[in-house]
Amino acid sequence: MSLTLLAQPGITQQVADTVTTGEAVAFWVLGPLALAGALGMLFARNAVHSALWLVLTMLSLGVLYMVQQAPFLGFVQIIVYTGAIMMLFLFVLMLVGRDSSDSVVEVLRGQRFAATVLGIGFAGLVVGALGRALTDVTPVGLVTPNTTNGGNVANIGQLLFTDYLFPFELTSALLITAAIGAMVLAFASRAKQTRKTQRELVEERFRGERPGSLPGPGVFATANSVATPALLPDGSVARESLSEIVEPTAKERLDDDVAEVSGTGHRPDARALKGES
Amino acid sequence: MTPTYYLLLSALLFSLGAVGVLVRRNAIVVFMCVELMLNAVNLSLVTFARINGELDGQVMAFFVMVVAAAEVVVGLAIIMAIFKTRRSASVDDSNLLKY
Amino acid sequence: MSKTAELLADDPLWLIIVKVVGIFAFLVVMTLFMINWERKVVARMQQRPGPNRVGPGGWLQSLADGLKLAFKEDIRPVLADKWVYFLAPVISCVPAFLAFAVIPIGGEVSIFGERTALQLVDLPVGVLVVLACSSVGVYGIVLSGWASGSPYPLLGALRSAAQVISYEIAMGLSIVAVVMNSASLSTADIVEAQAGGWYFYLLPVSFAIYVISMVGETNRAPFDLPEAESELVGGFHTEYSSLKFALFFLAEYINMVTVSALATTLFLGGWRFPFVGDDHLLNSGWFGLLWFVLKTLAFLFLFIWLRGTLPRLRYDQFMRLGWKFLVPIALVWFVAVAFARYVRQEIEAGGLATGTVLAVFGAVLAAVLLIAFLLPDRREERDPNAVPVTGGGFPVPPLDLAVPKAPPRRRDVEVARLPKEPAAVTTGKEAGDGDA
Amino acid sequence: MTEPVAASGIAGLAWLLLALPALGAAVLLLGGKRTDRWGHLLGCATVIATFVYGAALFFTTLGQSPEARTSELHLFDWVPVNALTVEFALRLDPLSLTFVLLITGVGSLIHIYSIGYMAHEAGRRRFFAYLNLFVAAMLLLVLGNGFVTLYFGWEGVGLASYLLIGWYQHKPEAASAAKKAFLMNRVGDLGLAIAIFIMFKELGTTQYTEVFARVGELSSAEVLAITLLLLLGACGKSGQFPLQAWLPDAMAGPTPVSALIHAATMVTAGVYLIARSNPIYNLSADGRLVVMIIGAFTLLIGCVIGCAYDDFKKVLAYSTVSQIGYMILAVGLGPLGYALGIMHLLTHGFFKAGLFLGAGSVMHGMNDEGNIRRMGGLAKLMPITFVTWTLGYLALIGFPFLSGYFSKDAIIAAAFSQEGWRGWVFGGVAALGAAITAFYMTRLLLLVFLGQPRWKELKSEDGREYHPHESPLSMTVPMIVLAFGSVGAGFFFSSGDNLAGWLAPSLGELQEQHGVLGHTAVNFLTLGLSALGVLVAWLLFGRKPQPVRRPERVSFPVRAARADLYGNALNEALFARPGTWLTRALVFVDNKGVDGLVNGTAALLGGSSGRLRRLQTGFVRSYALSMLLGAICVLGALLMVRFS
Repeated sequence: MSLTLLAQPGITQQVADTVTTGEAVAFWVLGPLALAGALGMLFARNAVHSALWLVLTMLSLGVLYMVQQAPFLGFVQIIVYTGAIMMLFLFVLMLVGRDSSDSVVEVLRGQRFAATVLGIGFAGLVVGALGRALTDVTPVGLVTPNTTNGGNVANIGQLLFTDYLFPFELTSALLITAAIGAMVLAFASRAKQTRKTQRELVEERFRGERPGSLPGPGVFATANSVATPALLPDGSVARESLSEIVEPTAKERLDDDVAEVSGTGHRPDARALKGES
Repeated sequence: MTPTYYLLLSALLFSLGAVGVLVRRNAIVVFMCVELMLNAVNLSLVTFARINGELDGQVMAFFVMVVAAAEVVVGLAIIMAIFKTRRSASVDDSNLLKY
Repeated sequence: MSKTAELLADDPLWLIIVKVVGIFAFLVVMTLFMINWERKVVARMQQRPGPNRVGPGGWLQSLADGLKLAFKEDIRPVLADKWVYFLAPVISCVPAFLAFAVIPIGGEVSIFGERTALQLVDLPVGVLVVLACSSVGVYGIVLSGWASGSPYPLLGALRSAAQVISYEIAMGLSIVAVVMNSASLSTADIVEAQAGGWYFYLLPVSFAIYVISMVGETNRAPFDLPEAESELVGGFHTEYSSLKFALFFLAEYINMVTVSALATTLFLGGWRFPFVGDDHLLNSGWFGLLWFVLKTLAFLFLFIWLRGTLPRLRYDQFMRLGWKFLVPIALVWFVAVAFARYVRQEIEAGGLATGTVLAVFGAVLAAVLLIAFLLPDRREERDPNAVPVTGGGFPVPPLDLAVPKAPPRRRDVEVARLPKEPAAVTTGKEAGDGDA
Repeated sequence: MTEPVAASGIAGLAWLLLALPALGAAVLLLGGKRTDRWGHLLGCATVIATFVYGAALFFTTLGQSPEARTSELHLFDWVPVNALTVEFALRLDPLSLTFVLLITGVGSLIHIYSIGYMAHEAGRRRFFAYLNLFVAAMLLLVLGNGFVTLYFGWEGVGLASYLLIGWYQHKPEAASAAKKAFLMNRVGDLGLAIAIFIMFKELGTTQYTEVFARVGELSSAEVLAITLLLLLGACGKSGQFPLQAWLPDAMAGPTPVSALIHAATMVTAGVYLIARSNPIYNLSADGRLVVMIIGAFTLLIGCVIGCAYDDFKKVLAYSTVSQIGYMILAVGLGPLGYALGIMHLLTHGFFKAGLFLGAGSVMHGMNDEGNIRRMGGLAKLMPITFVTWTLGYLALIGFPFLSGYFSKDAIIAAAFSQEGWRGWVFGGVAALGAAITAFYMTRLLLLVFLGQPRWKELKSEDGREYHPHESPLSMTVPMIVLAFGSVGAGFFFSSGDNLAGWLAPSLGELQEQHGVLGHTAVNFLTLGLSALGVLVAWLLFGRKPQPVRRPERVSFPVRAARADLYGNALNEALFARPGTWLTRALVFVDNKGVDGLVNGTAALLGGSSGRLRRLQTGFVRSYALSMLLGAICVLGALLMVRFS
């Protein structure tokens, strides 16, 4: 319903400086949701769940912005924060993957206790201060800037390009710097290895030590999954069929598996015929 | 109900974010907690804009978002770089700079 | 506040509910229709009949498929993250429906005596709603990939996320020019602003970029990399089945309808009929809905046409197209439009004479052309070891390859028998072939 | 004192006096082994050339009027520092020219002598380099026109002396003797340096001319301080009490060194210093009294210890100490005695150098044996040495009409010529010293050259039998020359007050003596006492054969004399021990106090930072915790201010 509320600024016009029932309802629904999202983020073991909880909080906050007569900011919040920033977080989480779950054990002695006490203390102080300082505040409301002169978006744009022009330009420099910095950090290692040319790939394939194409996963295997390695005619695992991307540790684990299956760990497989161990 | 409640909500969210920074060990989650704190500040900025009847607060919040975006990009790139070398995203594992 | 917004402001609750149900029904029906239509059109393009068994002309095929899908077993992989696995299709579906709320599908009509516009809401930031919904919709894809606990969906999801985010930038930049011309983010206002001329020919570059990026945004061919069957099986929804899979399917087609509708709204004048004034009969009442649907169907046909025509791009080509081509062009175009608007304002205000502007423009153009001519051609470095290629990067025999008439051994014999006859082939080329 | 004029004519080349020996030293030291074959010849040649030039300069100056005899040759500004300007200039006046002649003359002879004496030494070239260095430094000492230049030369001769005493550096006693000489000289140098500092502080100059012209502006206490400090310097260099102990030890060096440096020239630098500073000493009777006391005491202990030693060169060394005591006594007499002191210095330079060379000749023939109890009856085997040595001996004990008779008796007479008790005391001491001198010198003569040859049944330390023989010509010729000097110099100098008149421009006119005893009476008294000494010596050592080993059961005075009259023990007890204790106490304070404070501070800081360091856990979350704590504190403070 908040959307409808927003869509009709005419309603808020008459009751600008007070909070309407609709807004109160929206607040009492979204506020606890935001808090729940924050708490969920705090307590979720899995980092992806944390991120999702945070998305909930951010969406709630975005809607709260709209309710608070800042429709543009509300949607920017959704687009930028949930659409871009949190998506980036999810991206990185999925790339990092393996480490996304926190261990339950706290290694720093007293950290949790101290953090809880300090957090409660901080919240108490701020809430107390706000409660004392802002009891008698009468909000002016944004009806005037939101209705005159092109509305909320136009007025924000005007502020950005007049009063805040210099900071605005600075943010552009900041963004460019950040983009370049991120590229430098992210591409640092990749720039070293050069891509193989078509010719090299061809020569590798036809003149390498294994004529023909590499074995695909699942060949001669019991399952048709990418995680299942190909087997050589004698039943041993074909090392080349394991993907680095799919399962980072598979190759490391393979040696153990081979040893386990063979019993000795040193039983020669088919490759021994070629002089490899 | 007055807009003060928004500020109280903002304070609570900020505290939760702060506690999260202290408690969580996954660098990415810590980073998310920082984002939560920024969001809480944004909420209070929007609320102040409403209380004062000026749009400056919203412009400030807008700037906060831009800066947060830049920060996230660089921060996550750093986390990725650390993860590449140390195979860990825990902030406790990057503790060489001590004593 | 726009006229539409004022119209919508006093909508009674029942009318709002009617509109919501109507939009929902419209989208679902469009989905069912689209699936069938796509199959038929593609089949026709490929010289085959397509679905023709269920219902009249096979048009109920997708309804039957949908029903069957709903009754299939719902499988959840063991490694899947339970809640997120469940949530992902919902997340991808809800924003898809939501985005349509701001699309003006018709002009002012009277429903049961209540005058209103054929639009659910008209927000001052309406276009942002669509963008926000699409950015939230990505979560469905990403989360489904991650929650499946399986490599292919994860890869597909990552691809999809990267793709949607990348093309959303180009899309947003292309919309900026529209917004600048209409001076509003409200969709109704934008349609209103196109009374004097549709933006697809006023802002052709924006239109082109939007159309390209809309295909990318919806993961449709030729940009359907997230579900590239030959590489990733089914992409992010590989592990999904039954109703959840149906939801993804639904979301994808609704997204197609939504972006097509938005394209209609932004560039094709929305529900307007061309060539006649606003006061004409063709532009009044429920006719608008007809024109709107027709225009949207045209875009949807474009989707199908592309799918039937173009091969899938490679991932890096696709990203390069987005970042190195669409985004810069959109930026340049956006600046050019802004400049042109400024000049026009000046001219209208009397600060500049048209002749002066044209002269300056011509001078700049001449200078650019001159510089372009003076710039030396990039010299291609010739790699002496390069295999002669004719294209595609694969080593193929050069066109001027002189094939030896006889096998080498026999030729040696012939050479020994017939001295002084020069060989037809240069030794260098032979050596090169030998290397390869 | 007459004002100096700018040097001109032949005197304009006076820098050659310094340059020639310095050049020799430089060539020999830097040239290395390449100069081995002709190095000694170069060394001799430079010194002889210097002597020739010095003699020419001397006669030129002699031909001028007394007023024009003092000149200065300005070479360059040496230390042009703000208020302190030290010019490097040579002062050519009768006193310095006299010393030039002595140094280069005796130096030449000893250089020649060294050719033979050092013939078997491996590093002869280096030896000559050092000798040349010494001559150059000594000439700088006497020629410099200011105290700083003098100090430069003073330290230069100290260095040369150190190098030459330690010539036999493989011998521990030589090495330690060199160190001892060096260190004890430092004590004296300190006095000299402080005296120069005082002059600069009070007068702003260190040039002789200006200092002497303005010394009257100083208070009597300052003048007294300067005189005493200069005396300290003189004591150090000249081996006077209480710094006499290094001189006998310095005999560990080669004999030519002993003859040149530690008998004839360098050790007389103290006398030169006091004589040169006569305008200062003239102002302070108390200072001169101290000088006289030191001189008298030193001459006495020198004689006494000289009686007890059996080492040829050490006896001569103590004799030197004693004779320099005479000179110090003489210059302490003031205008009465400056010229007498210088005259005795010159005559002593001749006969003592001759005596040392004779001793060297004897030792050269006796496998470097120095113990006189192992000698005896060498007169026939070494006739030239014997004759020349005896002439020197006679000159020393004041045999009538030989050198010592004129110079030493004049000093004794001058000592007697003082008023009141001083005349009796100093005169008596001087006369007594003459008697004892006669005694120990006669003992030396009897034990070395006369009596029965005790060396025949003995072998030297290196196992060789003794084959005493006359020395080569290069050694005997200088001895003969010096013997002539010993015989005739005194008569030449004293006839018609030749020397005193010549030195008058530098030292002032020699005053007439009006003392407690007349000159003639003193003469007879001295002669009588000396004859008594000779007689006693003959009675004790001449009549009966002497044992090769020295008798150990002897009376206390003899034991005391053998122990240098406990001079070293005294130094040890008075200076070394307290010095050691002071050093130890300071080291203790430094280690425990200063270091303790510093280390304690460091340890405190280090320890506390070690504790504080633990706060840097490296865990970013801990840091964040403290940040939040700080934020809460700030917030709390703000709220307290806002709402209280």
